[in-house]
Formats: sequence, structure tokens, C-alpha cells
Amino acid sequence: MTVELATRLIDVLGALLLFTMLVILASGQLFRAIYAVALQAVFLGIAGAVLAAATGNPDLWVIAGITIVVKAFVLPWLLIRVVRTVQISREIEPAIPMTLTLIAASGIVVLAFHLNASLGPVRQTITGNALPVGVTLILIGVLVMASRRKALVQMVGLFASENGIFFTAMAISQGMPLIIEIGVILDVVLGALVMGILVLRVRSSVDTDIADLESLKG
Amino acid sequence: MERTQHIVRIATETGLLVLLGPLVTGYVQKLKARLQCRRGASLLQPYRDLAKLLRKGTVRSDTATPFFRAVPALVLAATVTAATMLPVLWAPSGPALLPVGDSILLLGLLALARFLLAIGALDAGGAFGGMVASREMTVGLLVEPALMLAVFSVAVAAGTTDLGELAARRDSLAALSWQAPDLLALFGMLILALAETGRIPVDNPDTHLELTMLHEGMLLEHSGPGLACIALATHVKQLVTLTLVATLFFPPGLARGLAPPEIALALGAFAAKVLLLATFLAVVESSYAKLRFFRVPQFLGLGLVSAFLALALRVL
Amino acid sequence: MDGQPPLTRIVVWLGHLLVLAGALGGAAFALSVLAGGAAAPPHLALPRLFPFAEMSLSVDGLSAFFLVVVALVTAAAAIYGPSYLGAHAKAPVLQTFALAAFVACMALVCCAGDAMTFLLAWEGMTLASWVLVVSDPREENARAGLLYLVMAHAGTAALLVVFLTLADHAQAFDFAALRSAARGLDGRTRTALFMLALAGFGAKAGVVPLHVWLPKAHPAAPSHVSALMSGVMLKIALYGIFRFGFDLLAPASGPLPASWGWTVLLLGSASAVIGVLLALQQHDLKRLLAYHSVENVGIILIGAGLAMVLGGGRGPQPLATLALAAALLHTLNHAAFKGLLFLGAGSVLARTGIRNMEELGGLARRMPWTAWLFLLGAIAISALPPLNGFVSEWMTFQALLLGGVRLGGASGLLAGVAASMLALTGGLAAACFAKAFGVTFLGRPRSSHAEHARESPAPMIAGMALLALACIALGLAPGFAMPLFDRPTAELLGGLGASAVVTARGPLVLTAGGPVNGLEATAISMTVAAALFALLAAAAWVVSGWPREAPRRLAPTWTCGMTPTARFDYTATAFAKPLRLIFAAVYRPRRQIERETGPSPYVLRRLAYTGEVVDLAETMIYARVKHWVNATAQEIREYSTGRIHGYIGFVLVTLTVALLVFARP
Amino acid sequence: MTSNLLWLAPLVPFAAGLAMLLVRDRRALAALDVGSSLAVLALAAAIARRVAVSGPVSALGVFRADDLAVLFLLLVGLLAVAVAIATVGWMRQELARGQMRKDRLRWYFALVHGFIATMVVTVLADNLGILWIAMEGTTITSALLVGFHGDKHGLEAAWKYIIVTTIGISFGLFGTVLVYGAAVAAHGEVFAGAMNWSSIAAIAHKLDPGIIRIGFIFVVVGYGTKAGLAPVHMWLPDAHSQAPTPVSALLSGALIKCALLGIIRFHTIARGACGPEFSGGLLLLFGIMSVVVATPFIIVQHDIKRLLGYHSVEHVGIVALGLGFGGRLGTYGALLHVINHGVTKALVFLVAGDAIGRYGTRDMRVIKGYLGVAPFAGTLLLMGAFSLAGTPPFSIFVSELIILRAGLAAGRYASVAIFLLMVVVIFAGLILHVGQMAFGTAEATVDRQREARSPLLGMLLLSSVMVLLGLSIPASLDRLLARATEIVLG
Repeated sequence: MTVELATRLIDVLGALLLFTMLVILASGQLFRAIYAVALQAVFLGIAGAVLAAATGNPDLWVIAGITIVVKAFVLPWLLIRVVRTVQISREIEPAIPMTLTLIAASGIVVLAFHLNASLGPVRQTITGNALPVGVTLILIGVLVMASRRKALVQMVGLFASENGIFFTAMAISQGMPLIIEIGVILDVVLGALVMGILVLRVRSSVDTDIADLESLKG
Repeated sequence: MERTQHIVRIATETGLLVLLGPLVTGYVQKLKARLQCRRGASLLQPYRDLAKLLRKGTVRSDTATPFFRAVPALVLAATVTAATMLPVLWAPSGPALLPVGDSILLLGLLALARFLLAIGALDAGGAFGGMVASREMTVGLLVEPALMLAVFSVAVAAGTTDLGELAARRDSLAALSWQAPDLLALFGMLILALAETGRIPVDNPDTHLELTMLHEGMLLEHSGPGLACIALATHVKQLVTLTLVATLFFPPGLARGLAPPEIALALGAFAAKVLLLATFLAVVESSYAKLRFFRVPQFLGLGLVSAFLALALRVL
Repeated sequence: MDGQPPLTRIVVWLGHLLVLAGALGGAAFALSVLAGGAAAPPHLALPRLFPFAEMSLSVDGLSAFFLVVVALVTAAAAIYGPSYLGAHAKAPVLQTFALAAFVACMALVCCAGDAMTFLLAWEGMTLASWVLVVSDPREENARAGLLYLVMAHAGTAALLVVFLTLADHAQAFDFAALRSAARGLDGRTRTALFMLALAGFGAKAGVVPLHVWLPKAHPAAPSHVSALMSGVMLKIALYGIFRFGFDLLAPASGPLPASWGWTVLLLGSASAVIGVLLALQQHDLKRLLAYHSVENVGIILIGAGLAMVLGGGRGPQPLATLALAAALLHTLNHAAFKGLLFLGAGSVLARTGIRNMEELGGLARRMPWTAWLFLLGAIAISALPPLNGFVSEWMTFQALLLGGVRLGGASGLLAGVAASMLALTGGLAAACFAKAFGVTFLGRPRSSHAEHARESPAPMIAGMALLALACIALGLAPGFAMPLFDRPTAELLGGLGASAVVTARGPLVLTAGGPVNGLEATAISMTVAAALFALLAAAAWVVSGWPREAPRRLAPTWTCGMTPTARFDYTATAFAKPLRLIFAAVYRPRRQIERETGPSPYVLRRLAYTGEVVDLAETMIYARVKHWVNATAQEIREYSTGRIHGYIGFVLVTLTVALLVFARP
Repeated sequence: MTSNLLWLAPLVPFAAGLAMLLVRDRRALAALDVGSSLAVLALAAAIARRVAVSGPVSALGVFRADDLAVLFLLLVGLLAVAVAIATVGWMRQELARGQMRKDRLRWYFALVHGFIATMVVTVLADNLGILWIAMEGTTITSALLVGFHGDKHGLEAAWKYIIVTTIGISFGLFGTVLVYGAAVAAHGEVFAGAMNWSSIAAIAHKLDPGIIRIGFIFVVVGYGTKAGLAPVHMWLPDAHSQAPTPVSALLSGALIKCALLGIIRFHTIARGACGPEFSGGLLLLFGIMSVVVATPFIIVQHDIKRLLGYHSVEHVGIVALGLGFGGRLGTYGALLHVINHGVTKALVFLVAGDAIGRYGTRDMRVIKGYLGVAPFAGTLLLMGAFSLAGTPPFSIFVSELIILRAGLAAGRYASVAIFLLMVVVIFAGLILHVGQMAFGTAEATVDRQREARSPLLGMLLLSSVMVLLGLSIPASLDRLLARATEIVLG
């Protein structure tokens, strides 16, 4: 596995990740968004494998494996279970008009790649377009959270932006130390669990979506 | 020796002012009567009034405090102490050996007399005392600053506020010869003299209608010897005011030494000046009507503005 | 102290005696320093509390003089306090402790040798007096206390900037370093710093645009504390102005920048006239006295401003010293008679529980000592001859006339305006206190409380008598007090001490060393004038009271034949009516009369009059600023919608903007 | 220099937390709570002595205690003890008032100790990844605590808290990744301890400024959200007002400071890589925005806890301002302000909690005459309010003075002017509200029971520290602050 091949593969995977991000952004159905996030995690795992092969760093294999197991299966399963117990309507209502979010998303992509261009010689250490793609994924993930009404969609957006971070982290010269990666993934899972508890607690006590509560202001 | 001669001089000048005070009032009353084609009381009538009052009994208000009895004596004392500071016959040569006071202290003492009279009027309680005290203080707070400004406009040129020194310098220094500021100051002083001596445009000395009198109102509750003291104080105050105007604006005629002809000349000059000003008072009294009280501030405002302009012109 | 448990009484008495001892000790120490002539000011280094600032105390002439002022009124208040607190106290022990802290802080501010001690003591003084203002936790006291705190804090913020800029240049906090650093600064920054310091200290001294808190806060405190606040705390603020104007920010040599002196002079004149005009319309005894503090601060500033203008060679040196001596003497005088008046008002409040003049009256017969001491204070504050108020005003007039006006040109005219303002103030003050004394103490009692008033206990009278004595002494023999000002004037203006200009031979004779444009001709002698006055008064008393058999009769006051009742007496509102007409532009009077008539319109059953006078500074500036601040705050508050999408949106926008703006090198 | 004190410090509260899950009785839980907090403080003091004697100490390659960390550790320890003492009495009152259910007590204490453990790890972490993980840990534990009461408002606040701060922290992670990448690039290959702050700070000048600049922006916005810098502060008033009082005290007092520590760590790296102007300028901007944005909300606020929340935003802004002014003085003042504000804010939160308990409402217009109801707590409330507003005899005045002087030294007159103006306006607003609360007369319905001893003890501990720091800065603290400043300035 030569370095050029790895770089080209990473670019392809980066493009695929961007595509799945746009799918989440444009999706009207909750389940479609959840499956897109799962798909994103799969691509992430593949990227991890590619980098592991290119750099021969055994840790990356472990990380790729964990990513696929946790992020592609555990978290989506958790989301789906919450959706089923909560029996809410499956549509995603936008808080901000769709056209506005699409314009913002494109602006973010332009900003990310412009930033990447302004970087100096350090760019070679990050294989391929990992940095701009990572930044784009993060910002569009947050944009999804800001522009969708439902709590679950916000969780989806959060997972998507975390995928962006992992993608860049792995691409940066053979990824972070193993225990850090595992710790981060553990934290993400714990965070998701707590969010799930909160959504269920509100649903059972007040029967409105937790994201609609806005009585604390001023 | 120098000091005793100085004391004798002051004593005679003050004695002169105190004794001639009632005479000037008598003269003004007489002149007013003449102008109104009446014979009028004799020139010595004020002296007879004072003598009569000294002999009469006193009626005192039941709400008045012991202080009320002390007011007449204090008012007379304040007015006569003010009189000691005026150069009537002699202009002092060098720095005063035993300085008593200058023009600011004089005006301060007159203000003290007015304050005590007002307190006395309030002490007796009742509507008239309060009303008159309020009006007298209002007139006072407009007249006092104007008088001070008029005196200042002359003092600034002379470089001192001591009246004796000022009169001495007035005729010696060429710089103090008559200029525009002096004219304005004199005009202002004459208006204020009317208010200070309680004459027609501001206050009517002869009326008995409680609502219109200003100065007389404060004497309402006093009687007997107390009233005599206050009446005398009023007469002396009138003469002090006229002498102040004379000292500031008509300096010639003040004697230097003790030679009898010099003193006679000084006495004559003093008499002429006082009679001139007294005539002015009488003429104004009989030719104007009394202003409604709330119009008086405009009238006095005129005096205040002209005094201030005198000071301003002196500076610019 | 009758109404309190024994233990509290002992603690309160002990506390106050401690304060008295401190005051006397302080006075002795200060007088020794003042008598010390050119000896180096005593310097005491304090323990190093803060690593970056070395704290020290140093008492030079100016500090010593202000210590004397503090000691004088504190002694009187300490004697007066316990018996006042007994009948009137909400938390006497707390008030005693706060009083001790308050006085200690004031003394510390005077003796502070460096910026850190000064600032700590300055705010400590504010906090201690705030505790005293709100010690009686009624609603309006809390609000008054709040306004006071906010104004004081804003003033301190200004001082902070001045001190820290100087400290930054000097890399040290003590005054010597600040002084040398200030000399290094260019003229413009020094003027900016001085104006900032003037604003900071002006807020605390109650100079006109910043005086709004004073009439609200001072009356709220217990009366002996009001006396301290009005008599002394305002002076501590003036001490600040003197310290910065003449000492810290002054150039190494030559005259102070002209703008300083004229600003202070004009602020002083404005404060004097507006203060007394507003005081005239007040019917609450203590508010009236508080407004008068604004007036007297104005008079002091006129003297100080003039000294700044004439100092350093721009005008004749003796006159600059005279102006400064006049300002310092008036500081002492005002401390004495304002303290006396507040203690008098406190004694009336303690006995009748009423502060409103309209409901008092006839107290002179029931509380003779308080009445005549209050009258003495009234004569002193109205600048009437025999007493000390007149002396300092006379000296200010001399300095204004012979120094200011003779400068000629525009500055001469400005001095002329100041002189006319000062003259007007004297007249207005006399009218105001004729009303205050007359309506409160004379005539018939207009309420049951006034009817049954009894004289205050001895310690309260003793407190008042001490200050009255000070007024009389300073009034009759001011010449002897002149050496007190030698050291401060010599230090601040250099050259002649005050007594050289104003010869201290018994009577106050204004002679300079040698003729300076005719200066030596003006001489008055308060002692001789007072002796003459007493002699003549005795003579008149004897003549009018000659033992004669003439009948003496008591009769009701003449009211056109009707039997007079308390309703006949002239009220304070009526007394001040002519002035409301004359100065309508300043007061903007508003009145409302309800007339309830019987069957025919001419049968009047009930007539209710409510009149109100407006403090222009308050309505024009403060009400508007408060309204604007609240309105904008309310507007901004609408933006926080509480929706989580907004929160996330802000995070996203902040990040993108930061990346766009800052990411590029 | 390794010392096993370092990994013991976080372990003690964590173990105590687990132990508490097994205990049901309130008194035992309280005893365990106070005991473990005292242990944390003791360990902190021991570490402080060790570091003072022999310089920075590290353990397990992951933890490292330098003077900066010790400063924050002492603050966390002190607040933990004070809050634990206050919780004893507070919990009894809450149970009596039915606010807290008995069966959920052990979860509450366990979560509080989990929260303290994660904060200790954050402070002691040398590895930036561990720092992030611990920060995420604090978010999770405190989110559950914020929503502990289970009412609608509590859950809403918890949701906003966890979502917004998790986004913020993920930005922080991305920033950490970038800095790590730059470090690896500068070093040529992955070296041992590449993610340790000490090693990165050592080679800071060799790092590529471009990527560090982007990384620092992500960190400032990320950890800034957690610290409550405006305009990303909006979750803070909601979370601090709905959390139970001791948790609010810990949140405002300690947690915000840990987030600031994160920013300070990266501030040092950024100073080394791209010079002091960049990171200082950014911090100054955020500081000014925080002070300006907090002011209107403080003036027209009606809810006492939201008022204190916004006040925390202002004071975080002041610390950022101090760092922004930079130089020895600015940093010294900022670090001192961290301590002062932590102590004072915790005190005022505890007193506010007592007042809310007694009056049953948070609306300051209803709470009247608190001085009459609870004299000691009322006086402490006034003292705390004056201290927060920056009046001298108290500590915050000293640190604001130093920061002001640094501002003037740095020649940034405009921001000093804005800062002073806002401080005066906030002074007016705060004293107006607290004055209304303290004075006047309380209605009859107010709970006038005698003040419980333990909350008072906790409050007195904090107020004594506040007054002590107000009147003087002890020599030992001064040395610690000086050394910490050296570390921050690199």
C-alpha cells in the first residue's frame, strides 16, 4: 500500500463522507438520517483500515474496528430504540428554512477548503484532504443541530460532527495514541446514553420534544 | 496719643450719625409734606416720638421667647457698629491704627440687623410677622449682593475695601476720577438705597395696612423702649446708607487735620451731601406709587444688573 | 440611652468614648505636626500586605490640617452620639462600630502616604458610612444608600484610573514616586488626569452636577453621623482635590494650568448658588442642611480655584496664599457650624421624631438650649458678622477682588461673576436659615409632638456647645487661628505661610510683607467690632430696660383682633413662596390646589395645597440616564429567546467568524 | 520527578463516589462526602508542598502537576470542602421541604464526587487527550446533576447544557488534534508523550503558526463555550439557575475555572508558536464581549440564580481580559481573579440557595427583608455582593486593580474604559437587586427557622478566605502565582 494510493483512497473516502453529510442535511425522514450516520461510520472505519495498511501502525486497525462496531451499529441501534419507545412522528421539521441551511452548508465547504489553501508547508503531514473534509463535517454537523427541531436529529448531527473529528484525527500522521481514541469513543457513547435518558425522561413527564422547551430565557 | 485721637475721631463721627439720623427722617417727611402741599410735622418730630416711646409701657406677645426682648438692643447695636466704619468728617491718612471694619463688615452688620428683625417678627408668631419676615428677607437677598457689587466696583479701582482709605484715595488718585462704571454704580446704589431705607417704590414707611408694609411690619409687635431702639436704628441705618453713597461717589470735602475751619468745611460738605440725597428720596417717594410686591424683584434686578455691569466695566 | 438593655448601653458608651479619645489624640498629633513648621512630615511604613504595593502613612501639613477638621467634629459627635442613639437606635452596637470604622477610615485617608492605602481607606469610608445610612432599614433609606454607593463607586472608578496611570508610570504606589512620575507627564495628560480626579472627588464632595445623592443619603443616617458625613466626609473629598491639584499633579515649577483653576472656581460658584437655591425650598430640616453642604463645598472650591489660578506666579503670591487660607478656613468653619446644625436638627428629631418643619414650631420655649445653639449655627452659616462664617467669606471676597478681578480681561470678569455668586449665596443662606430657625423654633407648636417636646439630655447639649464654642472662637479671634494654616499653605503654594499674609495680632488684620498693590490698606478687626457691638447692645439694653414703673403687659399677638391659633403661623412653604416666583426658571415649581366648597362656591369647606420643586440636575440628567439604561437593557434581553437552536447557532456563527477573521496570518 | 500522590488525588473522590452508591443513610453519606472532600484538599495541599519544594511532578506519563495546576487544584479542593460542609445542613432542609427524594440521595452524592474526580483529572492532566476526556466526563456528570430535580425546567437546562457544551468540547478535541498534528509534524515522527502538554510547550516555537492558529481558534471557541465566554455563554445562566445550589456553587466556582485552565494551556502553546499578539488579542476580544454582553442581563434580571450566572459570565470575561492584556501583571491578576471569583461566587450561591429555600421562589422582587429573616446569612450575602461588585475590603477589588493596571500598562485604554464603565453599571445593578433582597420587611409566610449551623460554617470558611485575600496576599500564594505566571508566559 503505497502513500499515493492511500492519499487517493482517503480523498475518495473524504468525498463519500461529504456526500453522506449532505444526505443527512437534506433528509426529511429520521430513519434515513440515522442510516446515513451509520454509513458515515462505515466509511470512517474503511479510512482507518486504509491508513493502517499505509502506515503499518497496528493501533489504527484496532481503532478502525472499534469505530465500525460502535459508531456504525451500537449508536444507531440506541437511536432507533429511543425513536421506537418515544413513538414520535418520523418527519424532520426544519427550524430554519431549508434553502438557508443549504446556502450556509455551501458557505462552510468554501470556508473549509479556503482555510486549507492558506495553510503552509505543514499540509503534507495530513494525508489527502482530511483537514478540510474534517472541518466541513464538523461545521455542517453543528449546522444540522442548529437547524432541526427534533432532539434526536440534534444527536445525529452531533455524531456526524464527531465523525469528522475522527476522520481528521486518523489522517493526521497515523492517528492519536490508542488509549486516547478509546477514551474518546467511550465518552461519546456515555454522552449519547445521557442524552437518550434525558429525552426519554422529558417524553414521559411532559410529552413534548425536549428541544422545544424554551421557558428559560432573559 | 495717636490711638486716642483716632478713637475720639470715630466716637464723634458715630455720635454725629446717631444724633442726626432722626433729623434726616424729619427733613424727608417735611419735604414730602411740602411737595404734597401740606405743612407736615416739624423737623424734630422723630425726636419727640423717640422720647415718648422711651417713657411708654411695653406690651409683649404671649408666644414670644425671652430673645424677643433682646432683639431691639441687638439691632440698634449692629446698626451703630456699622456706622463707626464710615468716614464722615475725616479721611484717615495712613493705615488705621485701631481698625474696626471695612465695607463688607458694614454690609454684613446691616444684614445681621435685618436677620435679627426678621427672627423677632417670626418669634411673635401670627400671620403678619411671618409674611413680613419672608418679604424682608427676599428683598434683603436681592439688595445685599447688589450693594456689595456696587461697593466692589469702586473698591477694585481703589485697591482696598476699607471705606476710610477708599474715600481718601478717591479724591487723590486721578485714576478714580469719574468714569462710566461710577455712573452705573451710582445709579444702581440709588435704586438700592430706596429699598434699603424702605422707601416708596419698594415699601411704604407711612402705611398702617399690615398687608402692604414691609419694614414697619417687623415693628408690629415691639412696643415702648424696644420700639424706640428699633426706630432709632432705622433712622441711623437710613443715614448710614446715604453716607455710604456719599463716601463712594462724592469724595471731596473730607478734612485731614483738626483745624476748626477744616472741620467746619467738612461738616458743611457732609450736610450738603446728605440733604441732596434726602431730597432725592423725598422726591422719588412723592412721585412714584408703591410697586406690587411681586414686581419689586424686577425693580431690584435693575439695581443688581447695573451694579454688576459697573464691576464688569471696571474690569474689562 | 434609656431605652436600651444595660450591656448595650455600656458597649455604646465605651465605643463612643474610644472614638472621643481617638479624636483628641488625633487632634493633638495633628496640631504638633502643624506647629512643626518645616520639619519633615512624620512617615510610618505599614506592613507589606500586597506584594505589588508598599503601603505607608505620611502626615504633611495638608493631612494634619484635615485631621484637625476630622477630630473637631468627631469629638462633638462622640459626646453627642450615645444619648442620641439611646432614644432613636435600631442597632446601636452596629452603629457604634460602624462609626468607629468610619472615623478611622477618614483619618486614614488623610494620612495615606500611598495610593493603595488611600483607595482602601477611601472605599472603607464609603462602606462604613453606607452601613450607617442603611442601619435603619426603611425602604427609602435603602434606596438612598444605593444611590450613594453607586455614585461613590463611579467616583472611585475614576480615581482608580488616575492612580493606576500614575502608578504605572512611577512603577510604585507611594505619593513621592507618583509626584515625580506626574512631573514627567506632558501637560495634556496631566490636565486629563486632573479633570478625572476632580470628577472622582467631586462625586464624593457633592459638586453640583454630581450632588444628587447627598440630600438623599445624609438625612438617612443618624444625626451625629450626618454631621460627620456633611461636616467631614465632604472635606475628605476636598482634601483629595487639594492633594491632586496642588501637590501630586502640579508641575515642578511655575503656575498650574489655567484651565484647572477656572474649572474649579466655576464649579464652585455653580455649586454655591444652586445648592442654596435648592436648600431654600426644602421643608425637611436635615435635607435642607444637606443641600447647604453643597453650597458650602462650592464656597470652599471658589477659594481653592482662585488659589490655583493665582498660585505659582500668575497672580500676586500673597493673594494666592490668602485664597488658599480662605478655602482652608472655610473648611474648618463649615465643619464646625454644619456639625452644630446637624446635631441641633438631631436633637429636635430625637425629641419630637419629626423632621418636617411644617409640623414643628414653638420649640424655642420648650428646648431653649437646642434653639439658641441652632440660632448661633444659623448666624454662622449665613456668613453674618460676629461669627466664623463671615470671616472666611470676607477673606474669599478679598482674594477674589484684589487678586482675581484685578487680573483684568476675561479672567477678571470670571472672578467678578464668582464674587457676585458668592454675594448672592450669602443673602440666600440668610433667608433660608431665617425660615429654618423661625418656622421650626418660633411661633406656636403645630403638632402634639412639638407641643410636648422636652430639652435634650446634657451630653447632646455638650456636643453642640463644643462646636458652638469653636464657631465663636474662630469668629471673634480668627487671627489666632491663622498659624494653623501656615504649613499647608507654605507646602502647597510655597513661600509665605498664611499668618504672614494675615497678621495674627489678635484682630484679623490683612497686611502683607510690604505693600502689594495697596494690599495693606484693608484691615478689619473682628475682635474690636464684636466688643463694640457687645458694648452698644448692653448700653441699649440698659437704656430700654431702665427701672421704671411703666406697666408691662402680656397680650396675644396682633392678628386683626382674632384670637391667634397655631394655624395662623406662617408656614415654610409660604415663607419660601416669593423665591419660588423669582427663581421659577431654576425650580420649575409645580403646585396643585384642591378646593372643596360647600353649597355655594364661596363657602370653602376644605383646601388642599401640594407644591413641588424639582432639582434640575436630578430630573434632567439622572432620571434620563436611569431610564435609558433600563430601556436598552430590556431591549437586549428580548434577544435571548431561550431556544436551543439559537444557542447552537451562536456557537456555529462565532466559530465561523473567528475562523474567517483570525485564521489568516 | 514522579509521585503517586497525583493519581491518588482523582482516585479518592472516584472511590468515594462508588462507595456512596452502596450507602442509603443520609448522615453516613454526608460524613463520607465531607471526609472525601477533606481528603482531596489534603492531597492537594501535599501536592502543592511537593511542587513548591521540587518543581513540577508527574505520574503515569499522563498526569503532571506544575504550579498552574496546583493553583486550580487547591481551588477545586477548597470549594469541594466548603460545599460538602454546606451540603450537610442544606440537604436536611431540602429533604424537610420535600425538594429532594430520600431514595435518590446516594445517586446525588455519587454524581457530585464523580464530578469532583473528573475536575481533578482535568486539572492534573498533562496529556491533552486525557484533559479532553476528563472535560467530557465533567459535562456528563454535571449534566445529570443539573437535571437532578427532574422537573421540566431542570431537564430543559440539562439538555441545553449537555448539547451546547458537547459541541463546544468537540471543537476543543478538533483543536487538540490539530495541535497534536502540528507537534508531530514539527518533530518529524510520533515521539513518546507527543500529546503531553509539557513536551508540546517545550517545542512550541518550532510549531507551524498556520495550523496552531486554526487549532487555537477551535480551542478558544470550544473550551470558551464550556467556560461561558460570550457570545457562546447562553447555556450558563439556564444550567446554573436550575442546578441544586451546591452543584451551582461547584459549577460556577470550579468547573468554569477548569475550562479556563484548558484555554490557558493552549494559550501558552499559541504564544510560543505565533507570538503573544494573536492569542492575547483573541482572548481580549472575548473578554470584552463577555463583560459587555453580561451587563444588560444583570440589570434587568429578576431570578437571583440567573443573575449570578450572568455575573459568572462577566467575571470569566474579566479573567480573559487579564490574560488578553498579557504581561506579568495581567496574567498574575487573571490567575488571582480565578481564585477570588471562585471563592466569592460559591459563597453567594450558597447564601442565595438558603434564601430561595426560605422564600420558596427565585424572584428577587418577592424576596424582601432577608437581613431580618436570617441576619448572619444576610450579612454574608451583602459582603459577597459587595465583593462581587469589586469594592475594596474584599478580594475581587485587588485582582481587578491589578488587571486594570496591566490594561493601562499595555496601553489598551479603550478596553479599560469599557471595562470600567461596565463594572460600574454592573455594580449598580447587583447592589440594587441585593439591596432589595436584604432590606425591607419580609412577609409572614417566609420560613423563619433558625439558620442551620453547617451551611453557615461552609459560608464562613469561604467568606474568611475572601476577606483574607481582600486585605492582603499571603507570601506563599504570591510565590505560587508568580511561578504559575512564569509557566503561562512560557
